[in-house]
Amino acid sequence: MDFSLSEEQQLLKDSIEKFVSSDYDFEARRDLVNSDLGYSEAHWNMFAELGWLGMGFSEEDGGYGGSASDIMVIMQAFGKGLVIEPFLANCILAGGAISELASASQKDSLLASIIGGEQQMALAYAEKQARYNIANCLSRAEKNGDGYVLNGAKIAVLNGGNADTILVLARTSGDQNDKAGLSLFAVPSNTEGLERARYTTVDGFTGADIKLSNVSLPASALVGEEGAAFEALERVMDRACIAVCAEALGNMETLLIKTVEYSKTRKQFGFTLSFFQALQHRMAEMFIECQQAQSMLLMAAMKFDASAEDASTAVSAAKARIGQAAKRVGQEAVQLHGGMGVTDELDVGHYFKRLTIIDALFGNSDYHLKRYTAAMG
Amino acid sequence: MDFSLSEEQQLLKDSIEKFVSSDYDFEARRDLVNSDLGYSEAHWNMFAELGWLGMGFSEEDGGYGGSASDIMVIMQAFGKGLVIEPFLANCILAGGAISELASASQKDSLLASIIGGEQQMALAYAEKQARYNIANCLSRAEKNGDGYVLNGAKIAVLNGGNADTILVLARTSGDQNDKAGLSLFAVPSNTEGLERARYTTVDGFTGADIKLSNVSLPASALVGEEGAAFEALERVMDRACIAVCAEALGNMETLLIKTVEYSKTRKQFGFTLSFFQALQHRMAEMFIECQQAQSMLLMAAMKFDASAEDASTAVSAAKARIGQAAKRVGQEAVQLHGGMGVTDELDVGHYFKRLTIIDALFGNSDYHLKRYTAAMG
Amino acid sequence: MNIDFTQEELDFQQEVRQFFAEHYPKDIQEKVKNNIHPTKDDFIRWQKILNDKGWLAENWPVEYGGTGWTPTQKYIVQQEKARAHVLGTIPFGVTMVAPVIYTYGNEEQKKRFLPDILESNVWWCQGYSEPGAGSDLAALKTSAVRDGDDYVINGTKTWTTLGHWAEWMFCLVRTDPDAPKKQQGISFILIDMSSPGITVSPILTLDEEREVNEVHFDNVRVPAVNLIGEENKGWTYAKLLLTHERTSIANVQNSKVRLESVKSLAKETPAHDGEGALWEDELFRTKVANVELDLTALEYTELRTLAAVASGGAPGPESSILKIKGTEVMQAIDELFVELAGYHAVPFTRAQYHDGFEGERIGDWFETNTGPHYFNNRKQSIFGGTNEIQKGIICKAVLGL
Amino acid sequence: MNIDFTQEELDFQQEVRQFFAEHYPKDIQEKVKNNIHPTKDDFIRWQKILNDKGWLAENWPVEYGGTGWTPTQKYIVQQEKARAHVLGTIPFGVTMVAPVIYTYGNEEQKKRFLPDILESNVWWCQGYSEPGAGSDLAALKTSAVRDGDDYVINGTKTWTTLGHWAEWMFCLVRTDPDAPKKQQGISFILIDMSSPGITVSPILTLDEEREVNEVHFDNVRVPAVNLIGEENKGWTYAKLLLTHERTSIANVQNSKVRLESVKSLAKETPAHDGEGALWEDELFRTKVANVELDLTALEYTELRTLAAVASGGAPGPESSILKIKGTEVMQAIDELFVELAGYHAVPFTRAQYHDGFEGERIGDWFETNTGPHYFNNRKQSIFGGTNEIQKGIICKAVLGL
Repeated sequence: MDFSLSEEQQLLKDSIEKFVSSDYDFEARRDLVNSDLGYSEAHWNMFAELGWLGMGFSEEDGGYGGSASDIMVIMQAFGKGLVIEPFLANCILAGGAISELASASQKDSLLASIIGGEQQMALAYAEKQARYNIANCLSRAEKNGDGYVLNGAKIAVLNGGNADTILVLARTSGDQNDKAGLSLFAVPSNTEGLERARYTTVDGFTGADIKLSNVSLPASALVGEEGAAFEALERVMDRACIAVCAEALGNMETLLIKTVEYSKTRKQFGFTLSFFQALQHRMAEMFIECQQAQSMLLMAAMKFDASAEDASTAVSAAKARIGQAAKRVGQEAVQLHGGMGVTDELDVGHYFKRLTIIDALFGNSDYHLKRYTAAMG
Repeated sequence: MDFSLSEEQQLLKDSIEKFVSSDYDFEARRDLVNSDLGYSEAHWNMFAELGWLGMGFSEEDGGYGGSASDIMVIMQAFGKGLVIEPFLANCILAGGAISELASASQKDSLLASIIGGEQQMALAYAEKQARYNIANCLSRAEKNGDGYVLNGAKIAVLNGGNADTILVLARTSGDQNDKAGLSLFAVPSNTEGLERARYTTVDGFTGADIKLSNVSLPASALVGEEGAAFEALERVMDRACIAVCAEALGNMETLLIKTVEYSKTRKQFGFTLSFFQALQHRMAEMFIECQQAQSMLLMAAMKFDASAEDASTAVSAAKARIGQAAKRVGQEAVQLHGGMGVTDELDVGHYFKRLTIIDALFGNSDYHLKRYTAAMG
Repeated sequence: MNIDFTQEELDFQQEVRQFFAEHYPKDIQEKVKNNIHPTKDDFIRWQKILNDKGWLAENWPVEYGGTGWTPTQKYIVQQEKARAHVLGTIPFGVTMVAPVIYTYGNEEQKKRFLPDILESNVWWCQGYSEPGAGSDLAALKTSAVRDGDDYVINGTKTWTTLGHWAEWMFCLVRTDPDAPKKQQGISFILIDMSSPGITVSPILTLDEEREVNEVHFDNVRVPAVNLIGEENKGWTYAKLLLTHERTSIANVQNSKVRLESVKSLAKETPAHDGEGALWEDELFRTKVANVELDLTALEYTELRTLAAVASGGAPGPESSILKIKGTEVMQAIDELFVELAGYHAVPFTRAQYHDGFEGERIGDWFETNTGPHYFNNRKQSIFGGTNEIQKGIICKAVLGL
Repeated sequence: MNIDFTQEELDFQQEVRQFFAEHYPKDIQEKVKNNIHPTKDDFIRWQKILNDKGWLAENWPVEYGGTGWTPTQKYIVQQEKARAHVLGTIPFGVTMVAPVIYTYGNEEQKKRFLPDILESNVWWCQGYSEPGAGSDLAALKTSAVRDGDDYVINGTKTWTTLGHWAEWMFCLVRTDPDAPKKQQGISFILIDMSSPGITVSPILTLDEEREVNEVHFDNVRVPAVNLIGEENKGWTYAKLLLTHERTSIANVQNSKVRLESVKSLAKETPAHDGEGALWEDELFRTKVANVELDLTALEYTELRTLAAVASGGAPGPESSILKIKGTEVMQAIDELFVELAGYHAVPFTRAQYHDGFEGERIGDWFETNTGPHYFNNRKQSIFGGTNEIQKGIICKAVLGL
């Protein structure tokens, strides 16, 4: 057993944390959120140049990392600064799906363009009636000559509004809840019949709801084998859970620091807030939540990387427990900041928003708690 | 709507509270618990003389009260002093069952002896496999000529070791879980074939597990009609829930007072505990729990007395919520008393024990929460 | 003890229900039902209708135009309001400043201000908190210096709800900076918001709405006749108002209607695993049940408090419970709504919840509002005296700690 | 980062498992399994076996007879101990006083005391808390006054666990009542419990067992050679010991075994409504799952702490987490057991859980023990520095508050 980061991971951690603390102040981020694109292309190019966009992929896939612990290191550091650039959507979701499913030649073209920062991608898997069950898929792809025709609707497609290519999960056979018969298609976003309702998300990212109406695709749009997408997507979801758990941990660590600092400066009744024991103990509990969350994350990442039999259960354990911690730490940070905590002006509320949305992604606490409970036998 | 006690209820409340505060100190109670009988016969006779033992019964039944709010007043006052005399077992459980089920002539003899304090009784309904479902009854009464033969086993029979007469719930027809076919029998405790394992309960009362092996009874032992005991027992359980909820509230109110007082005298680090804000806020939360428990209790008692359609659901709401409050207030009182809280010497731990057992009686918090949830539709 | 309504009360319930059915504007009702932000005009329009019926000033003494309702009647009205999705009355005039004016104001002030409050001719706002004085309200610094017939006011008030709509403000100012206790140098004064030197600037909350403001005073002249009661006695008057604020903040009936909405939506929402309805998920149902138990207890705690007040007691420090539990319940319901929305808690679609939205909606009617509402509603446990302050009040005034 | 054991570690695991299977007395194992209170002799017998193998002093330096195990090895041993229901080692000698002796004692003291500790020839107890000094340990008043070659000791120690079985006590005494800070006048001294003037009186806990005691000192003469280190420096030595106490208190592996026991019992226990097994009740399962999540997190927090210690870090104030979460988890499991017992949590049958009970048992093997165990175990969050004190340590030493 070894809990330490590798030398490369330590370097990566240091460099992202330096970027976040030096070049990513909150007001600049606000401008990015309010810009048309919603993030900084300059940052994105820099991420590509520094190799960060390749850290989610194995060397075999043309990347420089790919383990869950690599992803953990990156996302935790991003989480500290509330980084808005679409790393999760490109490198974990879309890129992860390609990495799991695609043929070697597809990987060559698609992954290289992600790692190089040249193309924006998104993974469209969620459907309204499905909630968190990816097998529950009504979108259909019908064979049409050599190609396919897609119909259906997807919601909450992260980076969907900016993506050049959208990977769409659709059913090539089977019924609504069948795990078999799901296929993934790479759809250029300007394809006729693909309609996007673009929005900013409540936590400042961009996303889209998508409708597919008789979208015609060539056979080459199919990513990997027909009908084999489910297991691959499950692995993508597990990795995505680890990624956002790490991001949440970064969020929480920052909130704890900011809350403690604020408590040392804000005066009420002639004393700084840090003097009041009831508040002190609540900050101690926030610290405990952060430490326990860190432990859950390490546990899940290590089990995932070891391909442990119970890796998926471990991921659910982490997502459930960290979701609970995120709610508690987020709410407490806001509460302890008083009125300032609920203003748009202060960054604290924005960390809280991100933590809230992280819980809603890829299965909320209760969904994963139930998955965990089911696995207890 | 009217939340005030009647004049009679106010008088009753005052007189029991006076008895508890003047004549029921904790060391004397300890001696009673350690005595052979486990309570004071002198007290019991006094309760009878003052009419308290009749307060659980309607005038029609020879009593002086009988409403849920009457029971609430008595039990809350008893709870403040951790009164150990077997009021619940005699007047609510056994007496309640007789009141619900018995014929006029049976009531005349049996209830009068309870109200007069002349006879000790117990209600034996619980069976191990049944948990909190009274319909789940394996004890059987077979017709034998004019009479019956009983076989079976009962657990946690409150006052079962002292009772002169034990009311035994047994099946005269139907299968294990049938609501129909349950009958109640009045069994003198010296009847052959009735074997009692007497014990003190963890909270200082007395009880017994009971085995019935070919116990022969005359037809007159049947209380009321054959096969009709279930609905009656359900009402008894609802009233018993209200009774122990009130007792729990009395327990909690006393714990709150004792904890606040202790915090004002115990010094640590040069200050009394009451100076420490983290502890202050926890006492404020104990106060809130007590107030919310009081509200739940009033709500349930009033709905029960109004024969509201949702009276049973209201009782479950109260039992569930007060069970949660009892755990929290009990644990906090012990914790805030530090080492002294876990000693046998101090009364605080004994209130905590009683609160714990109250939750285990007549369905614990989760049982009633589930009953409530089921009623939500 | 008796839980039933009398026949008179049942008749009254009928009357109230019928009045709302007939006179509450349908367009406003639709907005409230669908989480659309009401306009200033919506509030005024409805308050005028309520006042025409004589039902606006629920708590005022009858002599000033109050209803004279019993606690039970008030409870019935609250129930019926929630049931009919009635738009809430803006509290600053009728609930907050009016009791101070009719209790401590002089006859001229009563004549000048109370009728306009009843008729909703004047929109009031509150000038209490300051950037440096939040929970520690008495630390306020905004100064009022007597100069001839005026006071000259300088300073900054904050968290002023709907201050950008207000024509008048009731304001706590420091008139004696040298008073031995900070509570002693404070006065209660009424300020015309159109006075020169006042700037109202927005503070956006986490839903990116403008609801609260900062109000800056730069040598603002306020006639001394606008002072309520005696100079330097303002803290006493303000405390009366804070108690009124606390008892009305539990919002029980509103929470009950919202919780019913959670239940019925959960019946139509797929479970998290996409199979069956979320309402069939025991974890979700149990969370709802636990909130409902807390809410039921709160309802009876409120009724007990109102009954005690009616039988001569003052709304004592126990009313802090109403604030604490009331906001806890509200916020727990907010969380349930977010959970209902699932992935559709993600999009931010502010325009959908304002008048005049014409585009294509994202999500069901409630879904994309759940996040912003949840975020913004964290204010409930902060404003009006944080829940920590309320616990402090219980400790001090009830437990004697 | 890597979660797997090495081959050497797997071999070690095998060795440990086999040793326990072959050498751990079956009669003691049966007692532990069945919640029967072990006797003094049981403890000594097993500790001697462990020591013969060289496995008693897990944390001691090798030069004094320690094992030299890596953190992973210690973790493996903890797992195997819990798995085989191994009786816990009494900490007062080997875990608590020994590190103080080998760190701060002189050569003669090491020679005199350490071998007897290893061989379990002497039963130690702790003399820290006093009736007036609980959480505020440094407020202790028991005095030691130098008189010739002796100290004369007067005062009272309390919460002395198994003090009635002890032959020696390590004790904090006040040697300088005039020291400017109360921490400065304290010394650490070893006391023969057979000295004249010592009275040990029982304190019954909520399970009505005698586990803790009050120890009274009435002019007890203790040779000055029993003083550890320097006079008035005892607080420093005591703090070392408190840290050791905190890290060992998490009891993770034990809680894991107990939680597994809850699960398997729940499969055989009827649900609360008597239909199906309790294990099929989603509310119960969810409670178990939530405890298990907390416990898993705690396990990895402990492993991280041990790893940090091994790579040169000291067991810092973070170890307070282990105490807080460890006791929370233990107590949550206690509650699950009470719930399992249902109505059979009611009878008090103390004799059933002691050696030599011959009567007819009430309830299944575990049932009637659940209440007393739950009650008594509330001490976990109180003794060894209350969880409030631990939070204070985090505030001060980690968060800088």
